Amino acid sequence: MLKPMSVRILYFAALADRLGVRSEHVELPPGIVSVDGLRTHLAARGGVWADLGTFPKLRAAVNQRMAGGDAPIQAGDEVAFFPPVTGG
Amino acid sequence: MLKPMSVRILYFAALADRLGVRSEHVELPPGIVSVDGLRTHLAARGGVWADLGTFPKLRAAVNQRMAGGDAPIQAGDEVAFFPPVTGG
Amino acid sequence: MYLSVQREDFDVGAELARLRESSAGATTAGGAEAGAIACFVGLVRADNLGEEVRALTLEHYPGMTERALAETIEQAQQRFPLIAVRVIHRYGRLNLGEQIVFVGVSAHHRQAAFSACEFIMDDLKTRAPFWKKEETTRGERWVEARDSDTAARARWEA
Amino acid sequence: MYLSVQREDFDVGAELARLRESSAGATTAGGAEAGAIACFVGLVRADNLGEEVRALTLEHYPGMTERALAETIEQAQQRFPLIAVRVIHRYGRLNLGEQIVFVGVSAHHRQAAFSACEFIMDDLKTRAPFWKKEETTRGERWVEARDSDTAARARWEA
Repeated sequence: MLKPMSVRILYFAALADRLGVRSEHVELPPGIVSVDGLRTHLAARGGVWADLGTFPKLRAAVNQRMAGGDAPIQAGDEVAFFPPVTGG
Repeated sequence: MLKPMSVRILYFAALADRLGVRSEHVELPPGIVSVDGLRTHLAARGGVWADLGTFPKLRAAVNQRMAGGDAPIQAGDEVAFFPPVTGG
Repeated sequence: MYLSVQREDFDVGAELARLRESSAGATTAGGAEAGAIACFVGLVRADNLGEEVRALTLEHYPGMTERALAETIEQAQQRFPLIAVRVIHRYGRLNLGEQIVFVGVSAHHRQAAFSACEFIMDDLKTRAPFWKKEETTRGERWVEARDSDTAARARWEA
Repeated sequence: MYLSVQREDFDVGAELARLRESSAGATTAGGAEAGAIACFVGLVRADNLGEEVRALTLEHYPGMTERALAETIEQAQQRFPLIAVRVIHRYGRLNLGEQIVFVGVSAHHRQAAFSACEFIMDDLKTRAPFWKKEETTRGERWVEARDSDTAARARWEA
Protein backbone atom coordinates (compact mmCIF):
# COMPACT_ATOMS: atom_id res chain seq x y z
CA MET A 1 0.00 0.00 0.00
CA LEU A 2 1.26 3.50 -0.90
CA LYS A 3 2.03 5.96 1.88
CA PRO A 4 0.39 9.41 1.80
CA MET A 5 2.68 12.11 0.35
CA SER A 6 3.36 15.27 2.35
CA VAL A 7 4.01 18.55 0.56
CA ARG A 8 4.28 22.16 1.66
CA ILE A 9 2.15 24.62 -0.26
CA LEU A 10 2.54 28.40 -0.42
CA TYR A 11 0.12 31.02 -1.77
CA PHE A 12 1.01 34.61 -2.62
CA ALA A 13 -0.46 38.03 -3.34
CA ALA A 14 -4.03 38.26 -4.68
CA LEU A 15 -4.39 34.48 -4.52
CA ALA A 16 -3.40 34.35 -0.84
CA ASP A 17 -5.86 37.18 -0.12
CA ARG A 18 -8.62 35.28 -1.90
CA LEU A 19 -7.96 31.99 -0.13
CA GLY A 20 -7.21 33.54 3.26
CA VAL A 21 -4.29 31.13 3.54
CA ARG A 22 -0.60 31.78 2.91
CA SER A 23 0.83 28.32 3.52
CA GLU A 24 -0.20 24.81 4.51
CA HIS A 25 1.14 21.29 4.81
CA VAL A 26 -1.04 18.71 3.10
CA GLU A 27 -1.01 14.92 2.97
CA LEU A 28 -1.86 13.87 -0.56
CA PRO A 29 -3.52 10.60 -1.53
CA PRO A 30 -1.58 8.43 -4.01
CA GLY A 31 -1.91 9.35 -7.67
CA ILE A 32 -1.22 13.07 -7.44
CA VAL A 33 1.98 13.41 -9.40
CA SER A 34 1.89 16.85 -11.06
CA VAL A 35 1.26 20.51 -10.33
CA ASP A 36 -2.05 20.35 -12.21
CA GLY A 37 -3.02 17.23 -10.27
CA LEU A 38 -2.30 18.99 -7.01
CA ARG A 39 -4.25 22.07 -8.07
CA THR A 40 -7.28 19.97 -8.99
CA HIS A 41 -7.06 18.07 -5.71
CA LEU A 42 -6.92 21.28 -3.66
CA ALA A 43 -9.74 22.94 -5.61
CA ALA A 44 -11.90 19.86 -5.01
CA ARG A 45 -11.93 20.70 -1.31
CA GLY A 46 -14.69 23.11 -2.28
CA GLY A 47 -15.77 26.46 -0.88
CA VAL A 48 -13.15 29.16 -1.40
CA TRP A 49 -10.75 26.48 -2.68
CA ALA A 50 -12.78 26.19 -5.87
CA ASP A 51 -11.27 29.58 -6.75
CA LEU A 52 -7.86 27.94 -6.96
CA GLY A 53 -9.15 25.94 -9.90
CA THR A 54 -10.45 28.97 -11.77
CA PHE A 55 -7.91 31.64 -10.78
CA PRO A 56 -6.88 33.43 -14.00
CA LYS A 57 -3.32 33.06 -15.29
CA LEU A 58 -2.27 31.08 -12.22
CA ARG A 59 1.47 30.44 -12.01
CA ALA A 60 3.29 27.78 -9.99
CA ALA A 61 6.75 26.98 -8.69
CA VAL A 62 8.15 23.66 -7.44
CA ASN A 63 11.03 23.95 -5.01
CA GLN A 64 11.37 27.65 -5.81
CA ARG A 65 11.60 27.24 -9.58
CA MET A 66 8.90 28.25 -12.03
CA ALA A 67 7.00 25.12 -13.07
CA GLY A 68 4.38 24.29 -15.68
CA GLY A 69 1.17 22.37 -14.94
CA ASP A 70 2.72 19.05 -15.91
CA ALA A 71 5.78 19.49 -13.70
CA PRO A 72 6.18 16.43 -11.41
CA ILE A 73 5.82 16.70 -7.65
CA GLN A 74 7.27 14.42 -5.01
CA ALA A 75 7.06 13.94 -1.27
CA GLY A 76 8.75 16.81 0.56
CA ASP A 77 8.40 19.29 -2.27
CA GLU A 78 7.60 22.95 -1.71
CA VAL A 79 4.92 23.97 -4.21
CA ALA A 80 3.82 27.59 -4.64
CA PHE A 81 0.82 29.06 -6.45
CA PHE A 82 0.62 32.75 -7.34
CA PRO A 83 -0.55 35.32 -9.90
CA PRO A 84 1.81 36.56 -12.65
CA VAL A 85 4.69 38.46 -11.07
CA THR A 86 4.80 42.28 -11.03
CA GLY A 87 8.18 43.25 -9.57
CA GLY A 88 10.82 45.61 -10.89
CA MET B 1 35.30 95.60 -56.55
CA LEU B 2 34.64 92.91 -53.94
CA LYS B 3 36.12 93.35 -50.49
CA PRO B 4 38.29 90.54 -49.11
CA MET B 5 36.39 88.25 -46.75
CA SER B 6 37.69 87.66 -43.25
CA VAL B 7 37.05 84.31 -41.52
CA ARG B 8 38.33 82.68 -38.37
CA ILE B 9 39.66 79.15 -38.80
CA LEU B 10 40.22 76.54 -36.07
CA TYR B 11 42.12 73.25 -36.23
CA PHE B 12 41.85 70.45 -33.70
CA ALA B 13 43.53 67.27 -32.46
CA ALA B 14 45.75 65.30 -34.86
CA LEU B 15 45.17 67.89 -37.59
CA ALA B 16 46.29 70.77 -35.34
CA ASP B 17 49.37 68.73 -34.35
CA ARG B 18 50.19 68.12 -38.00
CA LEU B 19 49.79 71.76 -39.02
CA GLY B 20 51.35 73.22 -35.90
CA VAL B 21 48.52 75.76 -35.88
CA ARG B 22 45.36 75.79 -33.76
CA SER B 23 43.66 78.93 -35.08
CA GLU B 24 44.14 81.75 -37.56
CA HIS B 25 42.32 84.67 -39.10
CA VAL B 26 42.52 84.73 -42.88
CA GLU B 27 41.46 87.23 -45.53
CA LEU B 28 40.01 85.32 -48.44
CA PRO B 29 40.01 86.47 -52.04
CA PRO B 30 36.58 86.68 -53.73
CA GLY B 31 35.16 83.44 -55.10
CA ILE B 32 35.68 81.26 -52.06
CA VAL B 33 32.14 80.44 -51.08
CA SER B 34 32.19 76.93 -49.57
CA VAL B 35 34.00 74.78 -47.03
CA ASP B 36 35.65 72.81 -49.84
CA GLY B 37 36.67 76.05 -51.57
CA LEU B 38 38.27 77.26 -48.35
CA ARG B 39 40.05 73.94 -47.80
CA THR B 40 41.51 74.01 -51.33
CA HIS B 41 42.59 77.63 -50.90
CA LEU B 42 44.36 76.89 -47.60
CA ALA B 43 46.03 73.72 -48.92
CA ALA B 44 47.33 75.71 -51.91
CA ARG B 45 49.53 77.68 -49.52
CA GLY B 46 51.85 74.68 -49.81
CA GLY B 47 54.30 73.13 -47.39
CA VAL B 48 52.58 71.56 -44.40
CA TRP B 49 49.28 73.07 -45.58
CA ALA B 50 49.16 70.59 -48.45
CA ASP B 51 48.33 68.03 -45.73
CA LEU B 52 45.04 69.82 -45.14
CA GLY B 53 44.02 68.87 -48.67
CA THR B 54 44.84 65.18 -48.20
CA PHE B 55 43.99 64.68 -44.52
CA PRO B 56 41.89 61.48 -44.32
CA LYS B 57 38.22 61.71 -43.30
CA LEU B 58 38.51 65.42 -42.59
CA ARG B 59 35.43 66.92 -40.92
CA ALA B 60 34.36 70.56 -40.79
CA ALA B 61 32.06 72.85 -38.85
CA VAL B 62 30.76 76.29 -39.77
CA ASN B 63 29.79 78.49 -36.84
CA GLN B 64 30.01 75.50 -34.51
CA ARG B 65 27.72 73.24 -36.52
CA MET B 66 28.87 70.20 -38.46
CA ALA B 67 29.06 71.15 -42.16
CA GLY B 68 29.60 69.28 -45.40
CA GLY B 69 32.09 70.30 -48.06
CA ASP B 70 29.48 72.27 -50.00
CA ALA B 71 28.29 74.26 -46.96
CA PRO B 72 28.44 78.02 -47.74
CA ILE B 73 30.80 80.35 -45.88
CA GLN B 74 30.44 84.07 -45.37
CA ALA B 75 32.47 86.94 -43.97
CA GLY B 76 32.80 86.65 -40.21
CA ASP B 77 32.19 82.92 -40.09
CA GLU B 78 34.06 80.60 -37.74
CA VAL B 79 35.17 77.55 -39.69
CA ALA B 80 36.74 74.51 -38.02
CA PHE B 81 38.58 71.54 -39.50
CA PHE B 82 39.18 68.36 -37.51
CA PRO B 83 39.42 64.55 -37.62
CA PRO B 84 36.36 62.38 -36.85
CA VAL B 85 35.35 62.88 -33.23
CA THR B 86 36.21 60.32 -30.52
CA GLY B 87 34.49 61.50 -27.35
CA GLY B 88 32.24 59.61 -24.99
CA MET C 1 27.89 39.22 -8.99
CA TYR C 2 26.22 40.91 -6.02
CA LEU C 3 22.55 40.46 -5.31
CA SER C 4 20.39 41.66 -2.45
CA VAL C 5 16.69 41.40 -1.64
CA GLN C 6 16.08 43.84 1.17
CA ARG C 7 13.57 46.02 2.95
CA GLU C 8 15.99 48.96 3.38
CA ASP C 9 16.64 51.69 0.85
CA PHE C 10 19.93 51.73 -1.06
CA ASP C 11 22.42 54.45 -1.99
CA VAL C 12 22.87 54.47 -5.77
CA GLY C 13 26.09 56.45 -5.57
CA ALA C 14 27.62 53.92 -3.18
CA GLU C 15 26.40 51.03 -5.33
CA LEU C 16 27.98 52.52 -8.43
CA ALA C 17 31.22 53.13 -6.53
CA ARG C 18 31.29 49.46 -5.50
CA LEU C 19 30.59 48.42 -9.07
CA ARG C 20 33.50 50.56 -10.25
CA GLU C 21 35.80 49.06 -7.60
CA SER C 22 34.91 45.51 -8.52
CA SER C 23 35.40 46.38 -12.20
CA ALA C 24 38.95 47.68 -11.86
CA GLY C 25 41.29 44.70 -12.17
CA ALA C 26 45.05 44.64 -11.96
CA THR C 27 46.18 47.28 -14.43
CA THR C 28 49.00 45.09 -15.66
CA ALA C 29 46.63 42.29 -16.63
CA GLY C 30 45.24 44.47 -19.39
CA GLY C 31 41.62 44.21 -20.31
CA ALA C 32 40.07 43.60 -16.92
CA GLU C 33 38.94 47.19 -16.61
CA ALA C 34 35.52 48.49 -17.43
CA GLY C 35 35.01 51.24 -19.98
CA ALA C 36 31.26 51.37 -19.45
CA ILE C 37 28.79 51.27 -16.58
CA ALA C 38 25.07 51.19 -17.24
CA CYS C 39 22.56 51.39 -14.45
CA PHE C 40 18.84 51.42 -13.90
CA VAL C 41 16.76 52.56 -10.94
CA GLY C 42 13.03 51.84 -10.72
CA LEU C 43 10.94 54.23 -8.63
CA VAL C 44 7.39 54.19 -7.23
CA ARG C 45 5.38 56.24 -9.72
CA ALA C 46 2.43 58.45 -8.79
CA ASP C 47 0.29 57.62 -11.72
CA ASN C 48 -0.43 54.11 -12.89
CA LEU C 49 -3.18 53.55 -15.45
CA GLY C 50 -4.88 56.82 -14.57
CA GLU C 51 -5.27 56.37 -10.81
CA GLU C 52 -3.17 58.12 -8.29
CA VAL C 53 -0.82 55.90 -6.34
CA ARG C 54 0.24 56.99 -2.85
CA ALA C 55 2.36 54.01 -1.90
CA LEU C 56 2.78 50.35 -2.68
CA THR C 57 3.63 47.17 -0.84
CA LEU C 58 5.88 44.65 -2.49
CA GLU C 59 5.28 41.07 -1.43
CA HIS C 60 7.85 38.48 -2.40
CA TYR C 61 8.68 34.79 -2.09
CA PRO C 62 11.78 34.62 0.13
CA GLY C 63 14.29 32.12 -1.16
CA MET C 64 12.83 31.84 -4.63
CA THR C 65 13.37 35.57 -5.18
CA GLU C 66 17.12 35.31 -4.62
CA ARG C 67 17.28 32.19 -6.77
CA ALA C 68 15.34 33.79 -9.63
CA LEU C 69 17.45 36.97 -9.57
CA ALA C 70 20.65 34.92 -9.55
CA GLU C 71 19.40 33.04 -12.61
CA THR C 72 18.60 36.32 -14.34
CA ILE C 73 22.11 37.60 -13.67
CA GLU C 74 23.68 34.33 -14.85
CA GLN C 75 21.69 34.51 -18.06
CA ALA C 76 22.87 38.09 -18.62
CA GLN C 77 26.48 37.01 -18.04
CA GLN C 78 26.09 34.21 -20.58
CA ARG C 79 24.57 36.51 -23.18
CA PHE C 80 26.87 39.53 -22.84
CA PRO C 81 30.58 40.04 -22.05
CA LEU C 82 30.25 41.62 -18.60
CA ILE C 83 32.74 42.46 -15.88
CA ALA C 84 30.52 42.99 -12.84
CA VAL C 85 26.81 43.03 -12.02
CA ARG C 86 24.93 44.35 -8.96
CA VAL C 87 21.20 43.92 -8.42
CA ILE C 88 19.16 45.14 -5.44
CA HIS C 89 15.41 44.68 -5.15
CA ARG C 90 13.39 45.97 -2.22
CA TYR C 91 10.23 44.58 -0.66
CA GLY C 92 7.77 45.91 1.91
CA ARG C 93 5.89 49.21 1.90
CA LEU C 94 7.32 51.95 -0.30
CA ASN C 95 6.12 55.53 -0.63
CA LEU C 96 5.75 57.57 -3.77
CA GLY C 97 9.10 58.33 -5.35
CA GLU C 98 11.00 55.69 -3.37
CA GLN C 99 13.53 53.43 -5.03
CA ILE C 100 12.37 49.87 -5.81
CA VAL C 101 15.14 48.26 -7.80
CA PHE C 102 18.74 48.90 -8.80
CA VAL C 103 20.58 47.18 -11.63
CA GLY C 104 24.21 48.11 -12.31
CA VAL C 105 26.40 46.49 -14.94
CA SER C 106 29.98 47.11 -16.02
CA ALA C 107 31.57 45.97 -19.27
CA HIS C 108 34.41 46.84 -21.56
CA HIS C 109 32.06 48.39 -24.09
CA ARG C 110 28.86 50.31 -23.74
CA GLN C 111 26.62 48.14 -25.88
CA ALA C 112 27.12 45.08 -23.68
CA ALA C 113 26.49 47.19 -20.57
CA PHE C 114 23.28 48.74 -21.96
CA SER C 115 21.96 45.46 -23.33
CA ALA C 116 22.67 43.52 -20.15
CA CYS C 117 21.07 46.17 -17.94
CA GLU C 118 17.93 46.19 -20.07
CA PHE C 119 17.87 42.38 -20.34
CA ILE C 120 18.13 42.02 -16.55
CA MET C 121 15.16 44.35 -16.05
CA ASP C 122 13.07 42.62 -18.73
CA ASP C 123 13.87 39.16 -17.38
CA LEU C 124 13.35 40.14 -13.74
CA LYS C 125 9.95 41.66 -14.58
CA THR C 126 8.64 38.33 -15.86
CA ARG C 127 10.49 35.92 -13.55
CA ALA C 128 11.29 37.30 -10.10
CA PRO C 129 8.47 36.48 -7.63
CA PHE C 130 7.42 39.95 -6.50
CA TRP C 131 3.87 41.27 -6.42
CA LYS C 132 2.86 44.92 -6.03
CA LYS C 133 -0.20 46.06 -4.13
CA GLU C 134 -0.95 49.73 -4.71
CA GLU C 135 -2.63 52.19 -2.37
CA THR C 136 -4.59 54.51 -4.62
CA THR C 137 -7.11 57.26 -4.01
CA ARG C 138 -9.77 54.58 -4.60
CA GLY C 139 -8.36 51.98 -2.23
CA GLU C 140 -5.95 49.09 -2.49
CA ARG C 141 -5.48 46.87 -5.48
CA TRP C 142 -3.03 44.30 -6.74
CA VAL C 143 -1.14 45.42 -9.83
CA GLU C 144 -1.90 43.34 -12.91
CA ALA C 145 0.98 41.96 -14.94
CA ARG C 146 1.47 43.89 -18.19
CA ASP C 147 1.51 42.28 -21.60
CA SER C 148 4.17 44.87 -22.54
CA ASP C 149 6.53 43.26 -20.02
CA THR C 150 5.99 39.83 -21.53
CA ALA C 151 6.61 41.33 -24.98
CA ALA C 152 9.75 43.10 -23.76
CA ARG C 153 11.14 39.80 -22.49
CA ALA C 154 10.21 38.00 -25.72
CA ARG C 155 12.34 40.40 -27.79
CA TRP C 156 15.48 38.75 -26.39
CA GLU C 157 14.58 35.40 -27.95
CA ALA C 158 14.02 36.76 -31.48
CA MET D 1 17.85 69.44 -19.36
CA TYR D 2 21.18 69.95 -17.61
CA LEU D 3 24.43 69.85 -19.51
CA SER D 4 28.00 70.49 -18.42
CA VAL D 5 31.36 70.31 -20.18
CA GLN D 6 33.95 70.43 -17.44
CA ARG D 7 37.46 69.55 -16.40
CA GLU D 8 36.45 68.43 -12.88
CA ASP D 9 35.27 64.98 -11.91
CA PHE D 10 31.59 64.44 -11.06
CA ASP D 11 29.74 62.55 -8.33
CA VAL D 12 27.38 60.04 -9.95
CA GLY D 13 25.34 59.62 -6.78
CA ALA D 14 24.76 63.38 -6.53
CA GLU D 15 23.90 63.56 -10.22
CA LEU D 16 21.33 60.79 -9.88
CA ALA D 17 19.86 62.48 -6.79
CA ARG D 18 19.46 65.73 -8.78
CA LEU D 19 17.88 63.80 -11.63
CA ARG D 20 15.41 62.24 -9.19
CA GLU D 21 14.59 65.64 -7.66
CA SER D 22 13.95 67.23 -11.05
CA SER D 23 11.81 64.21 -12.01
CA ALA D 24 9.42 64.42 -9.05
CA GLY D 25 6.65 66.82 -10.03
CA ALA D 26 3.64 67.92 -8.02
CA THR D 27 2.00 64.71 -6.90
CA THR D 28 -1.44 66.09 -7.57
CA ALA D 29 -0.68 66.72 -11.23
CA GLY D 30 -0.50 62.98 -11.80
CA GLY D 31 1.98 61.62 -14.27
CA ALA D 32 4.85 64.02 -13.73
CA GLU D 33 6.79 61.48 -11.73
CA ALA D 34 9.45 59.20 -13.08
CA GLY D 35 9.18 55.44 -12.73
CA ALA D 36 12.53 54.80 -14.36
CA ILE D 37 16.03 56.25 -14.33
CA ALA D 38 18.68 54.94 -16.69
CA CYS D 39 22.26 56.12 -16.51
CA PHE D 40 25.57 55.56 -18.20
CA VAL D 41 29.11 56.30 -17.06
CA GLY D 42 32.06 56.04 -19.43
CA LEU D 43 35.47 55.30 -17.87
CA VAL D 44 39.08 55.43 -19.08
CA ARG D 45 39.91 51.82 -19.96
CA ALA D 46 43.32 50.24 -19.54
CA ASP D 47 43.29 48.26 -22.71
CA ASN D 48 42.39 49.69 -26.09
CA LEU D 49 43.11 47.64 -29.21
CA GLY D 50 45.76 45.60 -27.43
CA GLU D 51 47.94 48.39 -26.10
CA GLU D 52 48.03 49.45 -22.52
CA VAL D 53 46.61 52.88 -21.83
CA ARG D 54 47.88 54.79 -18.79
CA ALA D 55 45.95 58.02 -19.26
CA LEU D 56 44.29 60.07 -21.93
CA THR D 57 43.79 63.71 -22.76
CA LEU D 58 40.47 64.88 -24.11
CA GLU D 59 40.63 67.89 -26.38
CA HIS D 60 37.39 69.61 -27.27
CA TYR D 61 35.96 72.55 -29.20
CA PRO D 62 34.60 74.95 -26.57
CA GLY D 63 31.27 76.38 -27.59
CA MET D 64 30.53 73.82 -30.28
CA THR D 65 30.73 71.04 -27.69
CA GLU D 66 27.92 72.52 -25.59
CA ARG D 67 25.87 73.21 -28.72
CA ALA D 68 26.33 69.67 -30.06
CA LEU D 69 25.44 68.05 -26.72
CA ALA D 70 22.34 70.24 -26.43
CA GLU D 71 21.25 69.12 -29.91
CA THR D 72 21.81 65.50 -28.93
CA ILE D 73 19.63 65.93 -25.84
CA GLU D 74 16.93 67.74 -27.84
CA GLN D 75 16.88 64.91 -30.36
CA ALA D 76 16.51 62.39 -27.56
CA GLN D 77 13.63 64.40 -26.09
CA GLN D 78 11.89 64.47 -29.47
CA ARG D 79 12.32 60.73 -30.00
CA PHE D 80 11.38 59.48 -26.52
CA PRO D 81 8.93 60.57 -23.81
CA LEU D 82 11.42 61.80 -21.20
CA ILE D 83 11.05 63.70 -17.95
CA ALA D 84 14.60 64.90 -17.26
CA VAL D 85 18.06 64.54 -18.80
CA ARG D 86 21.52 65.28 -17.38
CA VAL D 87 24.73 65.02 -19.40
CA ILE D 88 28.26 65.75 -18.16
CA HIS D 89 31.35 65.34 -20.33
CA ARG D 90 34.85 65.99 -19.07
CA TYR D 91 37.90 67.23 -20.95
CA GLY D 92 41.58 67.49 -20.06
CA ARG D 93 43.90 64.78 -18.81
CA LEU D 94 42.27 61.72 -17.24
CA ASN D 95 43.94 58.77 -15.58
CA LEU D 96 43.09 55.12 -15.93
CA GLY D 97 39.71 54.33 -14.40
CA GLU D 98 38.56 57.96 -14.23
CA GLN D 99 35.07 58.98 -15.26
CA ILE D 100 34.74 60.59 -18.70
CA VAL D 101 31.03 60.99 -19.33
CA PHE D 102 27.74 60.76 -17.46
CA VAL D 103 24.32 60.43 -19.07
CA GLY D 104 21.24 60.22 -16.83
CA VAL D 105 17.67 60.05 -18.08
CA SER D 106 14.34 59.76 -16.29
CA ALA D 107 11.06 58.69 -17.83
CA HIS D 108 7.74 57.21 -16.84
CA HIS D 109 8.69 53.84 -18.27
CA ARG D 110 11.95 51.98 -18.48
CA GLN D 111 12.09 51.44 -22.22
CA ALA D 112 12.11 55.18 -22.98
CA ALA D 113 14.78 55.71 -20.33
CA PHE D 114 17.02 52.92 -21.65
CA SER D 115 16.57 53.90 -25.30
CA ALA D 116 17.21 57.59 -24.68
CA CYS D 117 20.31 56.89 -22.61
CA GLU D 118 21.75 54.65 -25.32
CA PHE D 119 20.72 57.06 -28.10
CA ILE D 120 22.43 59.98 -26.36
CA MET D 121 25.67 57.99 -26.07
CA ASP D 122 25.52 56.82 -29.69
CA ASP D 123 24.74 60.32 -30.99
CA LEU D 124 27.33 62.02 -28.79
CA LYS D 125 30.02 59.57 -29.95
CA THR D 126 29.58 60.65 -33.59
CA ARG D 127 28.71 64.32 -33.12
CA ALA D 128 30.23 65.97 -30.04
CA PRO D 129 33.62 67.54 -30.88
CA PHE D 130 35.93 65.68 -28.50
CA TRP D 131 39.16 63.97 -29.44
CA LYS D 132 41.09 61.50 -27.30
CA LYS D 133 44.87 61.28 -27.20
CA GLU D 134 46.07 58.19 -25.35
CA GLU D 135 49.29 57.72 -23.40
CA THR D 136 50.26 54.10 -23.95
CA THR D 137 53.30 52.02 -23.12
CA ARG D 138 54.46 52.79 -26.67
CA GLY D 139 53.95 56.55 -26.52
CA GLU D 140 51.14 58.95 -27.34
CA ARG D 141 48.63 58.53 -30.11
CA TRP D 142 45.33 60.01 -31.20
CA VAL D 143 42.45 57.57 -30.95
CA GLU D 144 40.91 56.68 -34.30
CA ALA D 145 37.16 56.94 -34.71
CA ARG D 146 35.52 53.51 -34.73
CA ASP D 147 33.27 52.25 -37.50
CA SER D 148 31.27 50.49 -34.77
CA ASP D 149 30.29 53.91 -33.37
CA THR D 150 29.07 55.08 -36.78
CA ALA D 151 27.11 51.83 -37.10
CA ALA D 152 25.65 52.23 -33.61
CA ARG D 153 24.39 55.70 -34.52
CA ALA D 154 22.98 54.47 -37.85
CA ARG D 155 20.75 51.91 -36.08
CA TRP D 156 18.54 54.78 -34.85
CA GLU D 157 17.63 55.74 -38.42
CA ALA D 158 16.54 52.25 -39.52
